[in-house]
Amino acid sequence: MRYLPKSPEDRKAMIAEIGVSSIDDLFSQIPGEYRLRRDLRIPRAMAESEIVDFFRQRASENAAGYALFLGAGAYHHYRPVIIDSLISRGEFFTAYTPYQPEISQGTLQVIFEFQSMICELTGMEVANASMYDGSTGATEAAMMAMRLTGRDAVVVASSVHPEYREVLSTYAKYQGVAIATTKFGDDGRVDLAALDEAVTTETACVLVQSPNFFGVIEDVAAIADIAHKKGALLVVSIAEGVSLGVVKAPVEADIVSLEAQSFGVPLSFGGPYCGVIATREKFVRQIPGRLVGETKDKKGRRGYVLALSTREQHIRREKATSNICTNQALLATVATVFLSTYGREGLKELAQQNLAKAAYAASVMGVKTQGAAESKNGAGAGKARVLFSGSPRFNEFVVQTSEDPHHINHRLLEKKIVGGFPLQKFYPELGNAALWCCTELNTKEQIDAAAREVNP
Amino acid sequence: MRYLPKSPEDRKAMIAEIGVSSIDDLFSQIPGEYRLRRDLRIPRAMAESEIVDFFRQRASENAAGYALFLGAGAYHHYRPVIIDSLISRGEFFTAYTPYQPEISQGTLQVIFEFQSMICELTGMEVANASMYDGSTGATEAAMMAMRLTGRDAVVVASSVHPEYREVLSTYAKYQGVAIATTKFGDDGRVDLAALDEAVTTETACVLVQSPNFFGVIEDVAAIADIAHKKGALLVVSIAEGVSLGVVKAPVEADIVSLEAQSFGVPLSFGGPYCGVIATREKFVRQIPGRLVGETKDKKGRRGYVLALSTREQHIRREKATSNICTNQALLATVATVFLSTYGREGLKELAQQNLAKAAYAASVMGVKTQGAAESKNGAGAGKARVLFSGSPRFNEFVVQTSEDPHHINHRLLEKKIVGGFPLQKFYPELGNAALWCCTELNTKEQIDAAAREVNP
Amino acid sequence: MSERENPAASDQIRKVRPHPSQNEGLIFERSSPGKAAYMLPPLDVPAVDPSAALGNSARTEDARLPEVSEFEIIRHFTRLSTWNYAIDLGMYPLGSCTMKYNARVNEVVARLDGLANAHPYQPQEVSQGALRILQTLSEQLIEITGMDAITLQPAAGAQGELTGILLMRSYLEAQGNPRKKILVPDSAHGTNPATAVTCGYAVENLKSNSSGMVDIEALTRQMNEDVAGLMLTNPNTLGVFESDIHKIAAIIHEKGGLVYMDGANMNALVGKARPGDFGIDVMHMNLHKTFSTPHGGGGPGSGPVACKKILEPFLPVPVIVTQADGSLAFDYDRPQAIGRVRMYYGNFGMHVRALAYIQANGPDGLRQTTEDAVLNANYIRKKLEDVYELPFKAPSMHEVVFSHRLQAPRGVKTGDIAKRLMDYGFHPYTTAFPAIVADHGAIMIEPTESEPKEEIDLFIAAMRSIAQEAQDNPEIILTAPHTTRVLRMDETTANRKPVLRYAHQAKVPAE
Amino acid sequence: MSERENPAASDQIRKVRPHPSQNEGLIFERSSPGKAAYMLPPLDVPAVDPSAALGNSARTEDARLPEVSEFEIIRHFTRLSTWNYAIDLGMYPLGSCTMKYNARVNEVVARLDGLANAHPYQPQEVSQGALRILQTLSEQLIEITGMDAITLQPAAGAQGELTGILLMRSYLEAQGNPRKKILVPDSAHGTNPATAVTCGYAVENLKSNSSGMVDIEALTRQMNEDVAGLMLTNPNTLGVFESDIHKIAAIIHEKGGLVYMDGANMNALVGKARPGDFGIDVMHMNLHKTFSTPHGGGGPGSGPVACKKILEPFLPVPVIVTQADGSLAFDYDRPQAIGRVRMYYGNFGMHVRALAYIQANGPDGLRQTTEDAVLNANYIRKKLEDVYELPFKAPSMHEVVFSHRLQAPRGVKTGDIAKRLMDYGFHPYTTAFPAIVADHGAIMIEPTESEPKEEIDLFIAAMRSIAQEAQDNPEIILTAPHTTRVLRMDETTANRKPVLRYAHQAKVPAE
Ligand SMILES: Cc1ncc(COP(=O)(O)O)c(C=O)c1O
Ligand SMILES: Cc1ncc(COP(=O)(O)O)c(C=O)c1O
Repeated sequence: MRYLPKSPEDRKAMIAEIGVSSIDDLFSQIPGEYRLRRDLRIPRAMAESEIVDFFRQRASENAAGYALFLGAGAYHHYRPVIIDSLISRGEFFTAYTPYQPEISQGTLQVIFEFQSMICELTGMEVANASMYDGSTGATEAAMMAMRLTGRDAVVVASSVHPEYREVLSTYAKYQGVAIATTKFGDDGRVDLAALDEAVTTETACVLVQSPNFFGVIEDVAAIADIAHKKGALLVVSIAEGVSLGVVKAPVEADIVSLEAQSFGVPLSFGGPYCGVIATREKFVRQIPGRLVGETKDKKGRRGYVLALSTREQHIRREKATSNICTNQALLATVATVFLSTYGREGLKELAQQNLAKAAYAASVMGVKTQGAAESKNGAGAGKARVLFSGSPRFNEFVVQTSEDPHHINHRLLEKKIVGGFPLQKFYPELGNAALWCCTELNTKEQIDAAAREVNP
Repeated sequence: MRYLPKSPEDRKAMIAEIGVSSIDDLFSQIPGEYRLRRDLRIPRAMAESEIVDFFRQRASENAAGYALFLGAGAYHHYRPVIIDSLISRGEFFTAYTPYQPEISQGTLQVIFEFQSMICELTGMEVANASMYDGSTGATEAAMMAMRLTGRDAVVVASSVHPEYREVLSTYAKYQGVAIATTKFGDDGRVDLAALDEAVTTETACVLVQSPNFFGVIEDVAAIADIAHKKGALLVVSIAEGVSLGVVKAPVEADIVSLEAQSFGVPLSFGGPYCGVIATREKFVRQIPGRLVGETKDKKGRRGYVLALSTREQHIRREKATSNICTNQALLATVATVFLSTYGREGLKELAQQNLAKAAYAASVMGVKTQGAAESKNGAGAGKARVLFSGSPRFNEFVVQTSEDPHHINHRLLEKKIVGGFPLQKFYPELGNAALWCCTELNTKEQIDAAAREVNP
Repeated sequence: MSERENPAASDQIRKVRPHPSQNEGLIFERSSPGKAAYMLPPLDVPAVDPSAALGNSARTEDARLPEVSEFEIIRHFTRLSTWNYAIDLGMYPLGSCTMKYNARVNEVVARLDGLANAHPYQPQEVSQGALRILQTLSEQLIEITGMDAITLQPAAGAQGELTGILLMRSYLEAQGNPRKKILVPDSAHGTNPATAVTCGYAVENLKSNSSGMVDIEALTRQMNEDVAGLMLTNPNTLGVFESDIHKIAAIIHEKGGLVYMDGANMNALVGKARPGDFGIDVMHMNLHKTFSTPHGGGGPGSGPVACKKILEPFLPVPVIVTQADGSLAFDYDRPQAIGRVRMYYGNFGMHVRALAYIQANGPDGLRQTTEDAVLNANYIRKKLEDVYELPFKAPSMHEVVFSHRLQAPRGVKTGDIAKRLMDYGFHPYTTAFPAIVADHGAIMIEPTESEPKEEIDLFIAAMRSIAQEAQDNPEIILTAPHTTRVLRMDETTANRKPVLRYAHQAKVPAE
Repeated sequence: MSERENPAASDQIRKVRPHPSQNEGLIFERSSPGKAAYMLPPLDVPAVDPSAALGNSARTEDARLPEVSEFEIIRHFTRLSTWNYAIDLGMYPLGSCTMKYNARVNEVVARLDGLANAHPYQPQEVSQGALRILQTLSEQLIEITGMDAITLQPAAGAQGELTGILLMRSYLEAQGNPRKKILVPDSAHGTNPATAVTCGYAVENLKSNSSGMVDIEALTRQMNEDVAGLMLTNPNTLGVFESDIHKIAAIIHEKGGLVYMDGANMNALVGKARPGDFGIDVMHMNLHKTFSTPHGGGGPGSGPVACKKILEPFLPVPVIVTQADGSLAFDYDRPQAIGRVRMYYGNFGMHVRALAYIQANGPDGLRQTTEDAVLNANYIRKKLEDVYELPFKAPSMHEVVFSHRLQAPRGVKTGDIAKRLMDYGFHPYTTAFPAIVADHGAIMIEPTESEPKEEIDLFIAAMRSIAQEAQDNPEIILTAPHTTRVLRMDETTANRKPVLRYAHQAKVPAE
């Protein structure tokens, strides 16, 4: 086998040295009846060229090279090529968790820079080294709020990504957590009155997403007031990090859970992505996951170490803040390179381009409408409608059509365009609605072509 | 500009420090009338994504993904992916020539390994650090032979790659070198009798290629005898390095010039490739180009340095063995990784696969014929003929057809197949003949499909 | 500090030599207004004024991200990278972490356009390639584990544990009673108890017997109808196969419980034995261990969970199904499913890599891999057992755990030996667990199959040399490392007054 | 050796610190029969027995290539790479070499399938993309140089020189007399005289004047009808622009000669001045210098040659032409062409990279690049001119040349200072030329535009510190470097008894 660095001679010598007569002697601790006496029923070893061919073929069965108008928690941004150049260095991608700081300063410093950038973006004071993704990050943030408040109930906005909410439910179910879902208004934002009603003195936290699942930016300050009034914390989940180039940081939040996929992490059919939790300094001892801190070595030279690890499972075991161990370090590295590349001005300009593309696309795809109400009688043959158009939004918008969006998408596929995400499954109340996303990668030409099929 | 690491502040501070009032003051040595007062008339700066798009589009205008049956000096072999992983390390590809051994041991040791492998392959005693390519390598080898013999004439076989011969002519023309071209026989090999006649006591060297341009393996021993008899040296040029896995090393040669492109260097529309010259130890002081030698540092630790550089232009100036300076070091690194990957057994097996593929392709494409004689009356509608089929050959063969091979190729292109190289241009005497090449990458399916068009 | 002048120059250190490494500040410290590494194509639609569009949701304070040029980014991260140890540089014998070769072809195929740029919500008709990969990997992992069904959704081992325990819980709940406790051996990895609690179970500690194995009698005593099941690592964290596994499973099953296997140590079993055959009901694998996906400095990973038929109905949604026309689809209509443990379908990029690894190996290669891993561990054991104490003597599989008992009298602890190994050019072994090694003095060594004999011999020589130093000159160990670009870190201050982010200086004007 | 204990720990050394680097033998020393890093797909056609097929042309003795596993290859070359200095790691101020940032996007586009796998003989109808790249680059280089025509064929600068001189020769020959001599200034790079000889010319040395520039009177004296022309580097190798270039060209042209410009120093001119405008007839560029294609540890390069209209007919075949239908084609039918200087069309992969570089810059970026390069050199000059002698005082462009005259009395030569720079974390400057610096004591520094002010300040501090050491403690310089993994090499033995290949040991059985 080509990865194995041993010759038959080597093996023979080592077996002799150990003092057994054959390699199988070393497996004698496994009862005979459980030893596999046959080959695994998997295909024969393949040559490298065959493996590449296999995956090339699989790749060609996907929508490679199509114009993409999907967002919904996974965003298609240009990935500067230096990202892969840098993370392809074996020193980064073949290293383990930096438990030994003397020979892991590279990873440690990168993560420290990552944490610092996340703080800058979110307006928070501390950030961790990463979580699995936005969905588990939001869930862990809610659990963190429960620990901080000693309360057991969570109020979650229905405009939070439906799959995030499903994850939250799964985690909450067996911990006796009560989850209340609160609705969005005609403007596509959290219905503040309903929220006010839902939040009680039992509420550990309110969880909202901004921009929310419809691309609409929530009134975070108002939501914070409602939560804080009852002693609940506010958790803001952000699925589209690039929005932070133009959207106000959720400084009124107590915990921010960010999905950093937009920062250079490939779409990769949904993973691996890169969650991260940021919060206020005073809450740091309840933050889950790893943290990198700055310190000095014994000669006084600056360096970095894993900090506050008494929060974690490998020390605290069943009393840990989370069971997370392996995280998303390499993708945090990706995000750090991405954010260094765009920098202070670039992230702004990038976000502005996203804003402009989505605004243009919305303008050519449908007429503006305030709410979802019209959806009920949306059978008319009129032009498509852009819902929630009175609310501030970033790079996503909801288009309501008389035609089933699956049909539209089918037509679009023939033009090598992947259309918006049909919302029926998660929001049947919106009727024939689809969630469209435009990033800097969607050209005017693509947008115009798509608009023609939406309104044929 | 995104590559430039200076802020306006930095520039201002440095200009002030220098004591000039503006950057243009630093260009005052250039007479005003020669200063360019306008922008260069080239397109505006492009974003990285635009550059990638531009080249993607260009790439799509080429024959990407076609089955390829071309050789003729440039061979299509599988490139193990570790090659690019390794040479993409900045420590290799962004280093300069290893003039400072203390901080260049990486490059130096790789080149030493390269030289050693080339010696193993060619049966020679020393090899240099690389030449530009096979064509200039063969030319420089001939010039080396002239220095070694003090003679001025070269006899070159017409079965040497025609473009190699053109390069030789260009270099020779102004140095008063007489070049005699000697013909191939009906078996596609050097006509030994004609050669014997062409070689005189003025002949510095005989230059042959093996496998030759038709893929036929020359009788190197017999040719060496003829050359040596007259005191001439034998230079053997090898364009297809993989052949050395099954073809006898040209140990009777005095100088071997090898094109190492086959060892993992991409086709890249003809360059950069990787020439290398190997020879006997006694001739080493006339070898052109760089050499890496083993030595010890002052603490006795093994290390490598550029050796015998008094041969080279930077020391010897107009008396140098060649004007070469920049060589093909990174591609020598590629070849070293490739040869390490295949290794002793792998290169053999690889060569055997090439042999088998070409044999199969020849068998399905045409009937065997000994010589080129039949070409004269090739207007018949019979099956295509494989020329020179009695001679040993590696992975190339000549197919003679009644139809113009350009027409055949045109048909093949529609099937996404790039057919053999039409020989009319270089060898009109062969009539409707084309040079086909099959490597391990040509599947039976491709071969069968191509054969169907050759004999429709 | 020892009297010896230069501990780096010890004759025993044959693996490394000092060489200059570049210093480098924080990326923020390179920042200066006006530098930029980006350029966007010209906007081809009308520009939008953010404050007009967003009102008071518009950002007014810039995030103070660094402003640097592209080349500075290349230099910055390249320099930083050179401060890391990595599997590409040398042996990384971290027990339980399975630091094996991360094949480059895996990286290449994961980056193919149609895979890396596939959106999770793109229509299934243009996702057949991705679905086929998920299905192929699923089938092969099922065959490798001997189980009946699988989910690839969990993001890492710990999330695999969570998924597996939730499967158990849902199953038991469907039977009428989810029960209250999970048994976890004291030798278990920290994620095991942490997970059990996250799933709403109380953790009941299961003491190991004097051989470090499950104490059958204690187990029998502790197992009852309140116990949902057992979380077992097999081979356990001492690298020993629980040879009574059939009895263990029987005891649990008899009381209606289920056996969860932490599959972190599957590198000892692949192709040689299958958990599904020896009584395991549900287990996770760490693709970033056994199946060679890169650790990346801490992640990402992937933790598929395989289970027996009885647990299949509870697998997270979606699962992949073959439709009538032969095409593949996601099935969300699974009323008994535990829900989701993360969005989308899991760490697809890791699935691609793991499948490529299995393809490169085939049945022969996987078996040989396991054999080599076990061979390496036993060779090390044999060559070190006279100088380091073996606290538990049962035969080792893919890893071997020593203790520092012989060195402790000289003040030398496992953590010190670990630091000294760095001077010898090695990444240390695992020191943090298993906690059942007396004194917590574990020296947990997992070489994996990826180490050539030569590298292992150097490691053995280094460990023996350090053992000798512990006798002759313990100080040199206690103050190690001596040769790294930074020395031991002040972790106390790092924890007492944590500095977790860059504090901007005047250079970047605050707004 | 100096008395100071640890020259690596000098307070002045702020740029680097020692860190362990892995040792590694020759790849042959890892070899062992039965290991293999390759696997071929099963053969899908009948196997052929080589000895049957090839008779006595069949190979009977194996090439003793190493037998190793894939992972060992990754480790081997990764470890080796860490012993190299590289532009990615730090400033590489080699004068005349223009060690600038090698942008990563260049590497990406050069590896695109349709480019990297394009065969040079594939039909032109399926090569239009490649041809378009060649044509676009040609047009842009013509605009940048202010010339009329170009060939991209030459493989590197030296071959560009050869091509250019052959163009001159063919032109003169077509006029009736190729002439006998080429004038080459004594400050020229070694390839210039070597090339002239290769083209069949005698080299006549042209002495520089006391400012290191072309001596106009000497030139007038030496120029006559025997002289084919002048090979001039401008800016010259001292980094000084020959401001009398118009006079120089006039003197040559008046006698029917031609002016060849070695364009190695184009990084001082791009976007600021064009050789075609100041009297140059023919010139080469080094794409691996000015246009950022990577040096790769010595190559590959690319040396396009641009020329005036009168030389165009002589350009090597093929040239690119636009056909009636707008498609591009190679034209081989050029009766006056000098022939070919290499096979195919030149180093296409480098052409791709150079074009990507130009595209990334645009007119503004190219001009700014040149300005920054000149700014950096002048800043260094200003900051070092009080401690290192400036042998020639004319204003510097993109590089500055000092001498070791102030240090030589203490026994410290340019080569020693160069070695000491390594301890300070820098690659040395160029020491080998220009030979006209008295004593050959040149300190030739070209920072390029790629260096940030911070890195340059560290370089200046290092150079100043070494100047101080030359006064206080010359020994520390003479024995430098002290911190690198190998120290000064025994080059004498390497040249006297050259060992140029690995000598196989018994381990690999000879056949
Ligand atoms: C035995 C054991 N179980 C579980 C885990 C947790 O796996 P992960 O880090 O993938 O979450 C580990 C990881 O180190 C482990 O060693
Ligand atoms: C001034 C000068 N001329 C010519 C050359 C030769 O160029 P190349 O190395 O590309 O052949 C060089 C390269 O160092 C040079 O500096």
